[in-house]
Amino acid sequence: MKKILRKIPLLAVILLLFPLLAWGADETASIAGNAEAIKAVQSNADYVWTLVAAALVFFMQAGFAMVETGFTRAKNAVNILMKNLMDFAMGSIFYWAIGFGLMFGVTTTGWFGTSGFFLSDFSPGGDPWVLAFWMFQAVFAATAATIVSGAMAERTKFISYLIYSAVVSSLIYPIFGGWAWGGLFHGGGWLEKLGFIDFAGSTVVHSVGGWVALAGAIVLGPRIGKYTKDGKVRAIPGHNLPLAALGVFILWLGWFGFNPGSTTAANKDIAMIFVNTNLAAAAGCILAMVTSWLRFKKFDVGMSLNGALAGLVAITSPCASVTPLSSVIIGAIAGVIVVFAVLFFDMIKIDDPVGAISVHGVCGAWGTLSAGIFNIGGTSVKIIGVQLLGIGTAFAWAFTTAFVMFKLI
Amino acid sequence: MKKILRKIPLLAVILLLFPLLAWGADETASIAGNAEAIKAVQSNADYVWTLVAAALVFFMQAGFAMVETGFTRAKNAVNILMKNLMDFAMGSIFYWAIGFGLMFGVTTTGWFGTSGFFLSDFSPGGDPWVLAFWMFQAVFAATAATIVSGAMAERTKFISYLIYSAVVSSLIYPIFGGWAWGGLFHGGGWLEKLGFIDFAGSTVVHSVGGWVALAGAIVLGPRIGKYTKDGKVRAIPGHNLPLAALGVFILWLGWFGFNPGSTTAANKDIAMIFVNTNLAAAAGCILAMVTSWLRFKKFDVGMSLNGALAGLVAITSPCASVTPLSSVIIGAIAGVIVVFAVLFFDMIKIDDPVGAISVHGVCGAWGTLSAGIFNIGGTSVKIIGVQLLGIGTAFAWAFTTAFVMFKLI
Amino acid sequence: MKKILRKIPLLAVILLLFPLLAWGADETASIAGNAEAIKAVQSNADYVWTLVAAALVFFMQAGFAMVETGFTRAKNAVNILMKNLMDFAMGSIFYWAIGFGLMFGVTTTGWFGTSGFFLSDFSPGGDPWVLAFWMFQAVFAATAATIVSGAMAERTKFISYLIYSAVVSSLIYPIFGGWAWGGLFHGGGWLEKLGFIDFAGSTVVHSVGGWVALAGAIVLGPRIGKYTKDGKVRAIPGHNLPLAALGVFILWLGWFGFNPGSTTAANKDIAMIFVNTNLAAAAGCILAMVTSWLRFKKFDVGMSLNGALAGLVAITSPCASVTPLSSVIIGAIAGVIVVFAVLFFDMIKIDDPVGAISVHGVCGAWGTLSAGIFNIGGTSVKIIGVQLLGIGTAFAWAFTTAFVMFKLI
Amino acid sequence: MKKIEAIIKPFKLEEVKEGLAGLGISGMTVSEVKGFGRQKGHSEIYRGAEYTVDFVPKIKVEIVVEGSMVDKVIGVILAQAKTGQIGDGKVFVRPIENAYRIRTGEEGRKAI
Amino acid sequence: MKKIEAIIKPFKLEEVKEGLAGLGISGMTVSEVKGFGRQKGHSEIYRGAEYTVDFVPKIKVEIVVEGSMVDKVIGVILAQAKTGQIGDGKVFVRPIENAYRIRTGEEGRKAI
Amino acid sequence: MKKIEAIIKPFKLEEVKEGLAGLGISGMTVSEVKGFGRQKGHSEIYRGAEYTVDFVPKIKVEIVVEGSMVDKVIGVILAQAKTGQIGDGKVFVRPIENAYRIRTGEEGRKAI
Ligand SMILES: Nc1ncnc2c1ncn2[C@@H]1O[C@H](COP(=O)(O)OP(=O)(O)O)[C@@H](O)[C@H]1O
Ligand SMILES: Nc1ncnc2c1ncn2[C@@H]1O[C@H](COP(=O)(O)OP(=O)(O)O)[C@@H](O)[C@H]1O
Ligand SMILES: Nc1ncnc2c1ncn2[C@@H]1O[C@H](COP(=O)(O)OP(=O)(O)O)[C@@H](O)[C@H]1O
Repeated sequence: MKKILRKIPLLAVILLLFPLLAWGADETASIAGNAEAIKAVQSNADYVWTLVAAALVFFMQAGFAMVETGFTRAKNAVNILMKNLMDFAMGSIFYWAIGFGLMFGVTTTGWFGTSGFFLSDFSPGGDPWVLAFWMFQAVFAATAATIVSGAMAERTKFISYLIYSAVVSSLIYPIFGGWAWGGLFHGGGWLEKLGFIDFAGSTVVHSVGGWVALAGAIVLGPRIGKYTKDGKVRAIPGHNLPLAALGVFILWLGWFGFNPGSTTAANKDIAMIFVNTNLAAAAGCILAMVTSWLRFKKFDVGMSLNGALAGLVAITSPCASVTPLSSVIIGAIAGVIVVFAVLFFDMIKIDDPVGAISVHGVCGAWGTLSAGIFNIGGTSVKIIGVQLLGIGTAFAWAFTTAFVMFKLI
Repeated sequence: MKKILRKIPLLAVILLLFPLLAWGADETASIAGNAEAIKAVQSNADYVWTLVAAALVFFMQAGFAMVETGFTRAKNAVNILMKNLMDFAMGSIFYWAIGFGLMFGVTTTGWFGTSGFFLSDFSPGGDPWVLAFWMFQAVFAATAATIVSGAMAERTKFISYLIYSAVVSSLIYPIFGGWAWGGLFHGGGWLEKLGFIDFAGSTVVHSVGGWVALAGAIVLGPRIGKYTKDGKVRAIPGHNLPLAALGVFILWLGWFGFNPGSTTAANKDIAMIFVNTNLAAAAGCILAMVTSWLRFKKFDVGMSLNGALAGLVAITSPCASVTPLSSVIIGAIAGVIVVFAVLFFDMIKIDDPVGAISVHGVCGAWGTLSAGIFNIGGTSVKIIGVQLLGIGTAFAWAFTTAFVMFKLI
Repeated sequence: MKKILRKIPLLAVILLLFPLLAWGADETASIAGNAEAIKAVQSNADYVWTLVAAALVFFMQAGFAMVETGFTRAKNAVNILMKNLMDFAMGSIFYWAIGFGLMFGVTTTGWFGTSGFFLSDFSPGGDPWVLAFWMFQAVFAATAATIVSGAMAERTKFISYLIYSAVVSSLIYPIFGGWAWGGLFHGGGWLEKLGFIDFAGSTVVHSVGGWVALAGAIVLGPRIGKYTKDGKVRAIPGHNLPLAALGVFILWLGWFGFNPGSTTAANKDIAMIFVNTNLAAAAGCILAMVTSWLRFKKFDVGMSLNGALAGLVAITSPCASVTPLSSVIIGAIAGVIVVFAVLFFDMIKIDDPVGAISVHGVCGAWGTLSAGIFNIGGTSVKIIGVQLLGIGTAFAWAFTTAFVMFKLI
Repeated sequence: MKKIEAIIKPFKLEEVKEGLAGLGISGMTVSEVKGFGRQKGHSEIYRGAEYTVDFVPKIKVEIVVEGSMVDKVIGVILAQAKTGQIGDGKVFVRPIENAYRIRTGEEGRKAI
Repeated sequence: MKKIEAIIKPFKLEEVKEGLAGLGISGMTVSEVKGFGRQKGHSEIYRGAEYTVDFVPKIKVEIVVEGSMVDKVIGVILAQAKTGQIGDGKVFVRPIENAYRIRTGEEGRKAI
Repeated sequence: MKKIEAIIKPFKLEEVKEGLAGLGISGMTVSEVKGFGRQKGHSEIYRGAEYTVDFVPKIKVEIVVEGSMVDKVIGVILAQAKTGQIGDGKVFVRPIENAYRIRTGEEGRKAI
């Protein structure tokens, strides 16, 4: 089998080059044949890059698992890992069965798709692009789902969590996703038609995840002992910062698939996206460190780690449409924002053990806005307006639906 | 040096495109030249993909190390890590010196190869494909070897383990491997000639590893305290589930190199293989969770992790020749099988600390069978028969030789 | 946005193939058009490979963090992680602002570059190669910087460490780097002009890092309690060998980007580089194990892990210009050297908690020398001489500047 | 001088501590212990095999006080550490012949 | 009432526990300690440097019983914890003046 | 026979050990404890929220010796464990009625 398979590409090339080979014999290679072959090779490269990127994004699941385990208490480690594992498993299956169709299926209304459930767009022998594209989108959906586990850590019943992750990956995420990205495949959402800029998903993936997390954290209420009777915040330190740091490095790595991979094509654009992603993360990390130092007169590892993630989340939307210099600025601002966001949510007694709401929700919103402000092609009131519309819609949709869901389960 | 090297590809292209460049001056680019250049580019892409996949498969070593460390007791962590490290090191060297030649060398009998030891097929300046191919095969051999360490954990002398891993990677694995895959290179095994389907090695890598592990576990006997005098099973809980979970995520990632990489070519086939691999793993994970829950009224993380691996092992063989839907089914069944397999081996007092025999041996066999049953091109008694023959042969060969070996050392 | 971007490659191809498409209608595809398209596809592949490799090298940061955390005491884990995180963040920013320009900018003297600061070589719409190249070089600079943290672990003030890493990644590393590699871009160093062979940086990255580490360790002095009053060495065992082992596996993986990626082009050369890298690591690991066993009558995991790294560091320079067999020898020798180097530095009371000086400094020097000795194209007194000159220069430059720096901060 | 040794449920430590502070107790020594008694441990599943953790985590609090304080201290502990559930723990009282403060070498009651 | 304190080898805990259960001992408190005595620790190699771990891991078992039980308990421990090797450990007996059960406030023998 | 129980600063253990060895003390048992006293713990920042660790890590050393040795032992401990800083710890002396060596069954002074 393997043998045969191994040959297929050869076969392909042979067929494509048939004229040439023939020509090898009797000079009849055709220009057209070459042109076809070139397209075939480029498309092979697109497949490889898209799927390698998907693998990197998948690995972010491990990153989230480590960050959340490290930032919470030992006694809950197993529970959290179980959730991180299962939300990816459930997410994959439900996104395959339902989510993908709603997000990228043919749509008349622009509100949700109605075809392509269970990957029905693919038929053996047919064009496998839908599979590569699904794979890349599936790991995105799972990312949105797993973001939430962090904010709800240490106090969620396992069963309800299973239900929740099924709902997010089959309804909440895909429907909004369709509004902004549906046009990448068979769909076509109303938001993208207005020119909403969200290249790799600061809003679509991160803010949505963050706002769902917010709803969850509110409905669940804080962990016992997080706030003293007299209303003071009591820190519940994470038990394993090495794991948390490892997790952040893994996430950073994954982002090199998340952002550049969103071209879903092997081309030169990925270079700038790589650089922007890395610079924003670095700037976010440094600024968060400085801010927390100015604020607390201590270097706070937790905050610095969150700062790096804040920078990554922020640059996710503008990474393909701003200069490296702008990326440094965007990341730096995110690094400052995240520190105050964490303090703010603590102040208003919303208990978010890993800072997921601040990192993904708030900085995702900032990133989406920044994509309008720093747009390489210049900005305008209209552009900014559309960005704000998108940010607002994401909040309204994700928070409301999630709030209802958590109340029900 | 780097500078020069850096130029080489350019040079290559320049030579290939010579006509064109010339043409830049005086219009004499040739169709044939283009055709050559196209083939060269595609083959560069094949190299990149094959080697990136090899790197991912290599990383599975880290996954195995973490799973085994996490599932065993703290006091043995160092010992297990040392084994995981050394079996890869030994494996690389011995597979280079002996194994590769036996597996893929020229063979008259179809039983084992007799050329290509010490990578003698490569000569500086010659076609480097043998190197890329060796790299990919070497990490496979090391995988087969390392599987065993799990089942033998916490009670193997280090020296004997070194000998063992040398034997597996230079004899036991390569010889069987040659029967099924030899034809991918200079060899040509009797099993593949019968049409045996094992795309990425459910049998060749995983079952073989699993059955060797079985022999090892039997010869070594259970760990002290694993079974009480009155024959009850006493659980010896792993000490670090976060590490084990990280390990499973790493293995899952590695499988995105293991299965799609087995095309050893950058082409569109990899899309379906990615999707199938992921869906089977997810289904296996979920079903194992559900099964263990029905069985023990508790959610068992260990089992869920094993379930994901079971799904991955099972889909390894059919991943390129079944539909995504079939993959879900294959994975789900594997998830159920693995739970009962673990219970079964515990019942008959074969002590397998990490469940390697159940995951790799049993689910590897199931996967190979399923490749026959769910074959996209339709199935037949003959196909099934050949698959069963392959499964049986693997057991007979790996278990017997390993049993003898363990008795001797 | 994403949608539009997604189209760009298509557009590109369309433009390139315009004739063809046209031809689809009326037979006017041109040979020249094809030739252009072929170059475009190859260059896309170069981008993908270079950036994927960069991502792998980035991941080495996680590897260093885990190795250093695992090899030191629990109480210092957080401190070390913070350093590993910040030196990458600082490194990225400073290398972007200053380092890259000094290393690869236009130079008249051959001593340092004077253009390309803040990535000024890139203008939106212009050729993005500088971005891909910068990304790959930036992770190298960060590697050199992070090596040092290991040798200085458990006794460095955090602030001074921040200053230090800024200096290394903006001055010490780039200036020497420019001498050996400047010509890869706009620069042109005096050392490379002499024919100095250092393909992926045994000297440029590892020795430089190692010698800076040496200066640091000397200036800081040993950790309290490392040497007893009566001058005996007191071991301070690492607290988490599983993490350290994971770190080594991650580094090993990263090296599959570090060495083959240094082609910065998708071509067949990477195959041999992969194989050499892997064989040298394996040989180094085995020999270090054997040596430590002969020496201490105990298997020493720490040494075996260092041995693998020693082999990797050694092969970094010659990986593209020696045969696999030579690689085994080079790695094996490195494995022996590292054991005695560690003992030596302990003996002369230079306290290096993770063995960074021995692994990166000493074995980096050995690797660079071996590149001369085992050169596939034959060797000569001159070649060896130049290699030795490079090794010496690296020591003189890195050690002196670093010594001064550490005295000042 | 007496030493009072209390075996309590871990999450009760805070309350006991505060209670004793109320009495002006300046110091105590705490350690983690495993208890075995009426309160049985729980059973766990690990990869299919059931196993029982029959030791229950407890906290041991040791307080050395003058005879006059003993009853007050015991009273506080009995009050603060009580949940009414099995497993609440024990308090043991034992004689101490002498105490010294290392820092000063002070002896007897001045030492505590 | 007496308190019996035994320092034993860790892997002997199960047997001691079962032996005491045989006597109907309802409870005990166990903690991990490091022992230093005739039995010397072992030496390890770490990245080339040798170092000795001179403390040996031991388990401390504390049991409070009525005077009448003391000898039986000691007998059981001496029997169960014995391997005949150096490092088997010690048993110490000491007076307890009073005991209380936190849950009920019961005092004296009723408490244990 | 007496039991001497010292609560000391962790990094002082080595010196105390050596001091006792000087007296020919053949054995002791050591455990990790958390101390609460005049010496207050330190405060930490965790993701923006401040929290205080009010227990200080200490080491408890238990040594059983014959009456005749008691003063020497205490003297050594007071000398070796002293830094003069708050938190140096305490030494408590208490009676032991009897001791047994598990290995041999020897009783009384022969046991220690
Ligand atoms: N005889 C004993 N000697 C020493 N410690 C004991 C004794 N009996 C009980 N304990 C300790 O007291 C704890 C609580 O006792 P237990 O019988 O479980 O509940 P209760 O305190 O309600 O009677 C036990 O976990 C054990 O640590
Ligand atoms: N004088 C002592 N005071 C307190 N504990 C002691 C004393 N002597 C020994 N021990 C404890 O008993 C354990 C065993 O004693 P050791 O001398 O090693 O062997 P043995 O019990 O055979 O004499 C030691 O590890 C230590 O924990
Ligand atoms: N009344 C007490 N009972 C038991 N242990 C005590 C008592 N007072 C102090 N300790 C122990 O002694 C240690 C040192 O006491 P502390 O008051 O902090 O300083 P100092 O020893 O200088 O008085 C404390 O951490 C605690 O472990």
